[in-house]
Amino acid sequence: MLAACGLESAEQLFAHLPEEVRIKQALNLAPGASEYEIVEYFRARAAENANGYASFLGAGAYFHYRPVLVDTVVSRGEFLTSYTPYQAEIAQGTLTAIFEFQSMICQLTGMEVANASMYDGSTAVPEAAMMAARITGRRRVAIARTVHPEYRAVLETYARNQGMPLEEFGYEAGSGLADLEDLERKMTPETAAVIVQSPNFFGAIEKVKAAAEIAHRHGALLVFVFSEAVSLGLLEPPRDADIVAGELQSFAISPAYGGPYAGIMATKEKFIRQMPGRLVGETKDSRGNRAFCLTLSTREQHIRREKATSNICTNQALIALMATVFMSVYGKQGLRELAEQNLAKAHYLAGKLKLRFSAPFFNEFVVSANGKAPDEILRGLLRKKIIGGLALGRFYPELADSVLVCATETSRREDMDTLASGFQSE
Amino acid sequence: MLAACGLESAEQLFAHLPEEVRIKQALNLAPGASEYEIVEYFRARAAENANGYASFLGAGAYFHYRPVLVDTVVSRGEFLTSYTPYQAEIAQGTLTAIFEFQSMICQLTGMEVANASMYDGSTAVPEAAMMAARITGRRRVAIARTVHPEYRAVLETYARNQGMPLEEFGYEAGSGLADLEDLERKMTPETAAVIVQSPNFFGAIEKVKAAAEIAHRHGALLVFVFSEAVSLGLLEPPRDADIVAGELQSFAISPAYGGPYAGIMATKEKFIRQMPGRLVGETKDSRGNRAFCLTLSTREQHIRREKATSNICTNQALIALMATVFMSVYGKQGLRELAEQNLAKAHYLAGKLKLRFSAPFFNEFVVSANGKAPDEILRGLLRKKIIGGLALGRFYPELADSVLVCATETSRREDMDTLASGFQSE
Amino acid sequence: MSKKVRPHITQNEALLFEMSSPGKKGYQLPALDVPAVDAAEALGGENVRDGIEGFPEVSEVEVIRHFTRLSTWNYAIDLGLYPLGSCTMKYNPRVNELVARLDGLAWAHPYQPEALSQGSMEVMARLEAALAEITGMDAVTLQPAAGAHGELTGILLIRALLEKRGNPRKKVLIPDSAHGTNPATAAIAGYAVENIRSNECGTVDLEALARAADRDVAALMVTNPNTLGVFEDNIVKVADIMHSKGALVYMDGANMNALVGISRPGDFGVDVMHLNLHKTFSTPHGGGGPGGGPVAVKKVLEPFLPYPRLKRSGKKWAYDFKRPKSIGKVRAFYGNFGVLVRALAYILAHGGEGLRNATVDAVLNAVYIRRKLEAHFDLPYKAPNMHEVVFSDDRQAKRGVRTGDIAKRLIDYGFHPYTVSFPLIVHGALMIEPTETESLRELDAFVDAMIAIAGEIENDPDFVRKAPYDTRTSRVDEVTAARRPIVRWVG
Amino acid sequence: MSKKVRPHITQNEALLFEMSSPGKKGYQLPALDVPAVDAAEALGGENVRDGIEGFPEVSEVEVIRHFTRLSTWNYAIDLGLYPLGSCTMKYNPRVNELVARLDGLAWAHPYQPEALSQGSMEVMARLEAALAEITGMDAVTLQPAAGAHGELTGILLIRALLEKRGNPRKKVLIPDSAHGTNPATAAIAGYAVENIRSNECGTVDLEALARAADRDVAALMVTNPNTLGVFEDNIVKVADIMHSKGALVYMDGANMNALVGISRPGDFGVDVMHLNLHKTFSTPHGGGGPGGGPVAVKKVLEPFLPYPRLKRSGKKWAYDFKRPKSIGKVRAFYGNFGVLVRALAYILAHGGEGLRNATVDAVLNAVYIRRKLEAHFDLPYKAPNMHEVVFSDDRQAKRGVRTGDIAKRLIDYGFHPYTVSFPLIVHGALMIEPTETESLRELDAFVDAMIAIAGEIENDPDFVRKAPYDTRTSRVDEVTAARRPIVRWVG
Ligand SMILES: Cc1ncc(COP(=O)(O)O)c(C=O)c1O
Ligand SMILES: Cc1ncc(COP(=O)(O)O)c(C=O)c1O
Repeated sequence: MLAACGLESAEQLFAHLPEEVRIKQALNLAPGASEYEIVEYFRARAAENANGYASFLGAGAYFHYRPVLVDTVVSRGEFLTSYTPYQAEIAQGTLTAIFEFQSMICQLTGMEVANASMYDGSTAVPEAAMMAARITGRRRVAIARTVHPEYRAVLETYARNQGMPLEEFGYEAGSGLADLEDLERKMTPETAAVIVQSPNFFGAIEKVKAAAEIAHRHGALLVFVFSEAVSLGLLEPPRDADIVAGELQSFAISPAYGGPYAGIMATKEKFIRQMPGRLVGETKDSRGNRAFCLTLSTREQHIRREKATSNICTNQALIALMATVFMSVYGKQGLRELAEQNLAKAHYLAGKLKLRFSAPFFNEFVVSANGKAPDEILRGLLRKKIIGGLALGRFYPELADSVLVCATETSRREDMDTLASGFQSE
Repeated sequence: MLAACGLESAEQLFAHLPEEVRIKQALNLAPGASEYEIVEYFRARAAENANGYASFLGAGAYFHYRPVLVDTVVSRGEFLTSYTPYQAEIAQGTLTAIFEFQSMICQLTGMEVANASMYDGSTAVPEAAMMAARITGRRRVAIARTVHPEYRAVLETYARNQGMPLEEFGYEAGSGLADLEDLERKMTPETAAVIVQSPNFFGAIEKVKAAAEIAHRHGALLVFVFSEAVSLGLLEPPRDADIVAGELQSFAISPAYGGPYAGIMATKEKFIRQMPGRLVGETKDSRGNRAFCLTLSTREQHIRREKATSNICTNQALIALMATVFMSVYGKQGLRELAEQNLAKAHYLAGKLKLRFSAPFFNEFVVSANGKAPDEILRGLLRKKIIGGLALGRFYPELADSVLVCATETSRREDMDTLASGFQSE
Repeated sequence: MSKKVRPHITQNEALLFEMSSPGKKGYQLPALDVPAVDAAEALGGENVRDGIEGFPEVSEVEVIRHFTRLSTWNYAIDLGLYPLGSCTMKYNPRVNELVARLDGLAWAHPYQPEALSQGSMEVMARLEAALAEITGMDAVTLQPAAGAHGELTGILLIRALLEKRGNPRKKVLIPDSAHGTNPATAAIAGYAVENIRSNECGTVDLEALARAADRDVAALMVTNPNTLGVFEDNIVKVADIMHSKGALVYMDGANMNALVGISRPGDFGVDVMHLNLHKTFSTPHGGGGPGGGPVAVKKVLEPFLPYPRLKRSGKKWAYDFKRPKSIGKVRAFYGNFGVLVRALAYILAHGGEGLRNATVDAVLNAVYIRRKLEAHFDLPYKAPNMHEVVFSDDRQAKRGVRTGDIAKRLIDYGFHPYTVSFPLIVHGALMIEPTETESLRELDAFVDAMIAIAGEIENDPDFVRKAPYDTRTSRVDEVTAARRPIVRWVG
Repeated sequence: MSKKVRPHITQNEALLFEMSSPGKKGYQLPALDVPAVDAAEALGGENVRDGIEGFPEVSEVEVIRHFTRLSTWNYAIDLGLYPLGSCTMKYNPRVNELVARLDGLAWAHPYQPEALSQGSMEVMARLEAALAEITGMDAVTLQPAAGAHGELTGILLIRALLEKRGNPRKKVLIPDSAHGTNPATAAIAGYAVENIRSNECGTVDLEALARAADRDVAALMVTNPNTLGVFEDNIVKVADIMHSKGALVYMDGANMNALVGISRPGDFGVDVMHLNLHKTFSTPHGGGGPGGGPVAVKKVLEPFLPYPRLKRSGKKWAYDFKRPKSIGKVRAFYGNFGVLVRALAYILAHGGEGLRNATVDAVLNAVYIRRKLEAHFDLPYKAPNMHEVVFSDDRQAKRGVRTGDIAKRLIDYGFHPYTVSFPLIVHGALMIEPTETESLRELDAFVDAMIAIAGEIENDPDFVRKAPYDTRTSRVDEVTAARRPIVRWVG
């Protein structure tokens, strides 16, 4: 091959590089390892993580059962090792699946259009805020303190540099719901978006309709956020929202220490051209057969460059496919039953604990440590092979005595009983 | 659907069954379980088996590293969920792979034709014996005591009912090799086949040429058996054999508590019509493209019925495919290097132990327990998370003080050192 | 052309040998942590081979592409209906693949200590019990590797019992509708085969049977429902006839998908039978195997089962090797354990009610196909069918189109063909078994395709005779393949 | 027609919604082990929805068939060469998929205690160190989810540093050859974009740069090698110009597959850059994502990196959240951890030498394609290319055939097309990146196909303009799709 290229040595391939930019010595990395050693290495790392614990962590990453078919589908090389479906004629598999994904997200959220995915829930939030700003021509954003603290942190990073002033509104100490009076106070004629999450970070069901009413009365859009997608199997979808930004991790995506997950964005038809991210549309091929292709890409960076609706390019297609398979397996009936099981488990567990807030909740709730130090309780539970939840002091100093606890369909009654006794007893 | 069938109830489907044959009460089985529960059940069972032990067991089932690609390939639904490739036009994938399998088995064994697989090594042995009987028109079979005891047991089951007298010939107490003088003594004009295994059950390399010479001198065929396929990466293939019957478990097939494995049968071209099992042959399609199909099925039960060369129908196609992928990944160079690593590991370990036999060995050898009870030594090793080998008394009463030990490329030096110290010390 | 399929490009691919280049490799081994050994020195130079001539040398990416490309040339259950009669090509649940791969099961060594094998032993014990319950038999061995192997085991058990009783006898009776493995098995077990003709309903002719059943007969091998999918409604009488002559009844259980939860062979006179785990119990066929052929027996045959047997010893499972009457071993170790795991997973998933429902759906689907097609194809036997239905190509043959041609044409319509030319008692058989896992949608598409082909045959029989047209490989010349067999690559 | 492909039947398939029937399900949940709860009572009736309208109701076998059938309509790396320029479609090793699925990693919760997360943290720490070594930079954040996200992170880091220095400045300079994410990112980070034109070699025009680089400029975003596959040979001078104005140099590392082991951005003046793990480090694209976009920085930018940072605390890893200068978080948790696992596995498999060899092969393969095709296609920029080569359709356009048409015709020859119409500085670009994992055999087949198409264009341009012909879906009407967008199923 070298000869065919008119070269005498591979070195010549790089002869045109200025001497000064060439590496002088070999990379200081371990020598190449065999498959066997690589597997051993990661097995050893996996063993250093939690293993064999019953976990009641939620807070934006949930333990749900994953139908085996999900992995079967995404392990097929045709899905796993293909690129973005730019060449529609040899990408109808991916395109059709994304079209189904978009459709199911619409059905689930009550919206009219959904894109092909965002990075995750947290980054979908600033994208939604920027989209609201484009639509309304305003710059301010009001966000509830009951939105996932990390989502708020990400919004904060984006907003600061975008010149988008952020205003947080608080929550009611009793109910654990966003304080809509506080929101009302903080609305301005410059407010582009009001952002609420439901179930909120405390697991409580927000009064979305009322929040929407306030937003709309002030000419702002309501951005609805969710981090626990399973709740949509049972909860009224956010029909009053203008933009929905959410996280699908609950749909067959393993917690994977935080990623990759899949964010979604959905909205009303009229806002479609302000939406970030890829979209698949239905069309026909030259023989008249139904076909799908990427569409409205004039919104996107590769066409519109600095005027694009977002800089997103690579998204989370394969993870969105996992969620699509998940939704197909569970279907209409299954998703509801799944949500009902979550509700039942969480309410069983909650019944044994002292709850901090009074609002209705789905599968997560805040537990008061009864005057004890949450960390101590959690350490005690670890000894019983239970990860008892998330101590809230880290994100809410005023809740330093509280723990966020989540139960899903995977939570076993006996583990819940153990957890409860850890909170009660010495 | 019932209506379309002119039925009012599903019960009517079975109305034609005599009342007396109908089940009176429901099957006494647990109610149907969810995927989740099934996985839990088998995880619990898996946990009751050995986990985290370093094992030096061989004896017909070997621990070798399995390239990840093997599972990737056989997990593809197109291979996993297809039937025997009777309809060649939509089974070229399976057919091509089997043709490659047959070809590689020929290359590996030095034979001219190989079939599409047998159940396993143990059942390939009686099939080979019966084939030799058909070819020679004789009925007696001489088999070395150094052939895997379970293979001999299976042969014994078949032979007893076929009216094929079996004669075992012994082994040399010093070398651990088949006693060819004993063989010579036991040859008769009625002997159809002489069966030897190499490496034999003790891991030792038999004198196959000499055995073949004896067999042929008496007008019998030599059947060569192997249970450790990796040895063929390094050992001279059995060119002097007439039939080769072997076990491919070593080629990426997990030990799986004894199966499914894949047996092979290979022979000379001239014996092809006496061979049992499926064969794939090359041909053309009606457009002149190369194509493959099942061929010479007039040997088989579905055509020849009681006159067939065997009753085998379902074989081990998917397992043979695993072996095919394994051979492709390792290839010429890799298979040799793999065998060399096995040789080196076994010789390192053997160097620290007292060997019972003197013959050259591949990756297995017999260790003398030095007057101690093997079971005691093995129990001591278990406490160190080592499965130290197979106590031979079960199969060879005269070797009740000996242990069969195997080291492969997966054996770690530190584990081998621990094993050795278990044999040496108190 | 049908709406079920459309042609699309698939990759061509050379044989591995043809794409080899010296020095390429797809593997890397860990560095050796012990001294290398000179092979010639350790083994003797005469024992060391040269490089394996012609063996492939390809890269990892070439391997994955090779087999991925090949795989796209296959049809499979995962792609659509696979109505091969007698093969019970039902959906293979993927959770079964997952559990069979759990480390503690997949990497268990057959000789690891019993105390460290309790999980495997429990799996086998539970499967044995479930299969005994399903068949109504008293004991089960899991050792046989497939149906035919189970048949052999079963006939050897019969032989052992009769031997014990003083005379192994000489013959096995087999209906002419039987699968080829039945006579082949009888022969290997050392018996002569005597065919019993079927009556006009396709079932065993009682008179012929009574005539043939003399004191030389060791057993009858009967398939129920038989290969026409018809239940042997005289089965109790059949068994009585055999038993009255001191002979036994072997049942080929390949068609148990018609009976599970509805009727138990142990309740209608069967003494010994095999099951095909790769049919009734959904373990994947994998292009031809592996399978599992457990054999279930009545108490009288239990002492003869292959050793070892599982037995309870306190709270643990143990193996009993001391089985003096045992026929011996039919396979090394304990059977196709990985297949057993999958079969048990299937049984656990369904439970008793689920298994019965599956049977009902399997029969309903076959009856539906019969109803929809009986106006278009000749149905030689009119008795009620169960899980499969067998037509003949009688009408189409008059236009010069045979069952094999119709099968090939079905491929163009996007289906795997039915079983062709079996059972032998039907001239030009089309043997159709949909299984319970097919949707009405898929069945209707199949029915439409069959009817469309029947129409094509009326209009242009020659067109059908040259099918398939839309496959990457057109009709394959099997005659030439057999005439001058090329069964390995020679470069 | 080429020898690379042959058409074969593929299954058609309806949308899930169209094949739904009420009451069907593909799942089963374990029985509830706690009392059921009345949803309306627990949540308030107004909070409980009705059934999800239109949501699919299908069986398990229908699900697996649906997606299996769909998958057969896709092209993929596992099927053949995928020479999308700028995308580095290399082989995705399957062992990486295995390790990413190990329970202890895949089921680790991001909030589980640090003491129970040491394995994950070690993986991330080791990957950070390896990427720093490969790029010659001082610190790495793994938080960004993809390349564009990394760009944003990098520009925000620059902004934070400049703010700290007193003035965040107003503009970012971007060569006209840059990828669209670069200007889009600068805009989101609050900067105006100023384009820098390329010189006749396709590299940054030094004079134009010097002119543009005023005190309002925060940074230059440069891709090196650039999107022509050409190394910016003045990169050191470029960096000097920027630095002399107090501006920083951001490098888009999408093309690092040309440099790993050969040249390190940290050694030629780059201050901050991102890597695309889903390009250079072989993590699978999955039909569009997920990716990983780690950002590597020089020491001066380290204090501004997103929190938390990994730090050593005794023998353990801990998170440092107290990072007062941090730009904040760019994503929840720690990044696309599963992608990080795969990237580290890739690095471990290769080692330093292996990574360098991969680079050499990647460049050699691209140079080979250039040599073989330059007689047939116009090469607008003649500078030596590295990992990719960009032709233009200049000659073919004269016959009315554009790069997009050639791309479609390539499909009939069994290949995924190259990148079409990018970079923008080449009119009608054909951007070809073979990567190192392609065999000579596959490259030659591609070259032959390209030459054959060039010939077809001479003879029958119209034929090429209507390609592809052999796909199940013929040329797709993208214009209509955009004119009246249908982006969800409405029944
Ligand atoms: C009726 C019948 N009996 C026996 C068998 C043989 O079973 P196996 O292929 O598992 O050996 C089959 C398989 O097709 C069959 O259909
Ligand atoms: C040169 C270049 N820069 C940036 C990107 C954006 O990277 P990502 O798609 O990971 O966001 C790409 C991706 O195609 C690219 O080619």
